[in-house]
Amino acid sequence: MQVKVLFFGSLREIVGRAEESAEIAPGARIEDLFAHFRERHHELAPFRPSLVASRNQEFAPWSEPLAAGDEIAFLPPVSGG
Amino acid sequence: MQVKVLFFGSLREIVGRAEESAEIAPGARIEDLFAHFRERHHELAPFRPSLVASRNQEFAPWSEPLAAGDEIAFLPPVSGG
Amino acid sequence: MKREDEQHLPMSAPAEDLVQIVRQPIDPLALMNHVRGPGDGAVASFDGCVRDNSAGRATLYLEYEGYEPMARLKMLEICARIRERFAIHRVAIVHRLGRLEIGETSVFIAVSAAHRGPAFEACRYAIDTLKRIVPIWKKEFFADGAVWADGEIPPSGNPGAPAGV
Amino acid sequence: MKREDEQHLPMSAPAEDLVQIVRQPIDPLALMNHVRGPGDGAVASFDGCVRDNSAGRATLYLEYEGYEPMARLKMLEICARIRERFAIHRVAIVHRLGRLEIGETSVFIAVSAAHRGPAFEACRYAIDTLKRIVPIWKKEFFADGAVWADGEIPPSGNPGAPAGV
Repeated sequence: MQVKVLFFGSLREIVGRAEESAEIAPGARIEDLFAHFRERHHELAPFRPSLVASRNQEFAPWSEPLAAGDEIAFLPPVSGG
Repeated sequence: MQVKVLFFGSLREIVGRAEESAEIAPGARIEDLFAHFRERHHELAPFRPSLVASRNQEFAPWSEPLAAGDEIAFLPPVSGG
Repeated sequence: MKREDEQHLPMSAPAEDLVQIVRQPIDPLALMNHVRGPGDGAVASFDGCVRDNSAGRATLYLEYEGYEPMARLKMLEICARIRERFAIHRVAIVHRLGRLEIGETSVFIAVSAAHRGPAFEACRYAIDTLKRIVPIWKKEFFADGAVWADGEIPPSGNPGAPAGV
Repeated sequence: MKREDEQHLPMSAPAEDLVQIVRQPIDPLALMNHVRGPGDGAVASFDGCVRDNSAGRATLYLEYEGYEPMARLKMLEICARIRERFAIHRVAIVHRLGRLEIGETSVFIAVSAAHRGPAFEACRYAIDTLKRIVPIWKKEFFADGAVWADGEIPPSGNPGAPAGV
């Protein structure tokens, strides 16, 4: 199944794109989706402890299962204001 | 000796003037000056516990001695803002 | 503490609140005027502006980037939390994105209330919470390079529950 | 916490602070702009405005009266106290006197700082202290009469010492 993945800030610069599509296996969790990108961009690995994930524009635990069409984002520490 | 006396708010309405001159004896204190006006305007008496005095634009204790030319004010509870 | 004339509005109606993400200069006066009504005795405001230095290092300019739809939702969530916690009347929160020069306003928050205590507390709560939960990022440009500002890790993993304060 | 470029000013120079008593409408934007400098990351403001009621009784309008020269001195004293207590940059305090209609601003305070904590705290301290020590009085006009508002008795009797907070 397919999900949309968004990257912001430092992650966007590493991945080189703000938005990607990913084809993942049914039953996959947000954590698995991150692993999918980490394999292609090893520089993502050290960011993992400081990231939070969102699913459909709400913060979500890494263990949350994905559904087709989900919009997932990996969010670096926020620094608005 | 002569001092200038200012009245504000409710006191100004009672005395009917914003400013008065008073001739007082050397050695008089602010308390004595208030007594001088209280004799002429008995309605001032009940206000006394809630008033503070100022001498030359700074808060002053009622026991403070007066000097010729002083500017004294009797200040009701303040309600600016 | 709602005003008499608001009692018939549904509890969930922050229709009067203003939440915006913009790319042009923010107009503080418009926001202060937006929140104030005849029942208000106090409007507390916070203006976040671009400093000329970061920990003593001279800043040239900043660039803000945001996850716009989620940032909007989180700013609305802040408005809702404020209404629950403080006796306030109306809230406006506007954040600017893109390149900002020294002295420009990146975020403006205005909160009206009958009394000053809740207005101040809600305004402070709003900016503190914005800096913790709203997905916006700031890149700082210096003479000799640029860095993404150190940020705060939003509380997460428990969606639906209010993020702890 | 003074900015580098201010270190040569004498400690007692709040020359940049703005204290005014006016009889015309207050311009909040001018005051916010007055206090902000390139080293500031935060401007906290307080806008005190005329409510349409006092404890539920419908207000028609207010009249403010002040002991102007002393009020000015006390407002300057507030600026000085703020500089001693908080890491702020600049302060503006303006109070309006005369007749004010519902919704009009009676007092506006803006405080700039490198960081938001001191800006908020100093702004709050300023309005709280103003309401306790500045000789200004408010008369509330209702449909059926007028009263001098309940006020606060300023700490006194110990001139020279800072009034307790």
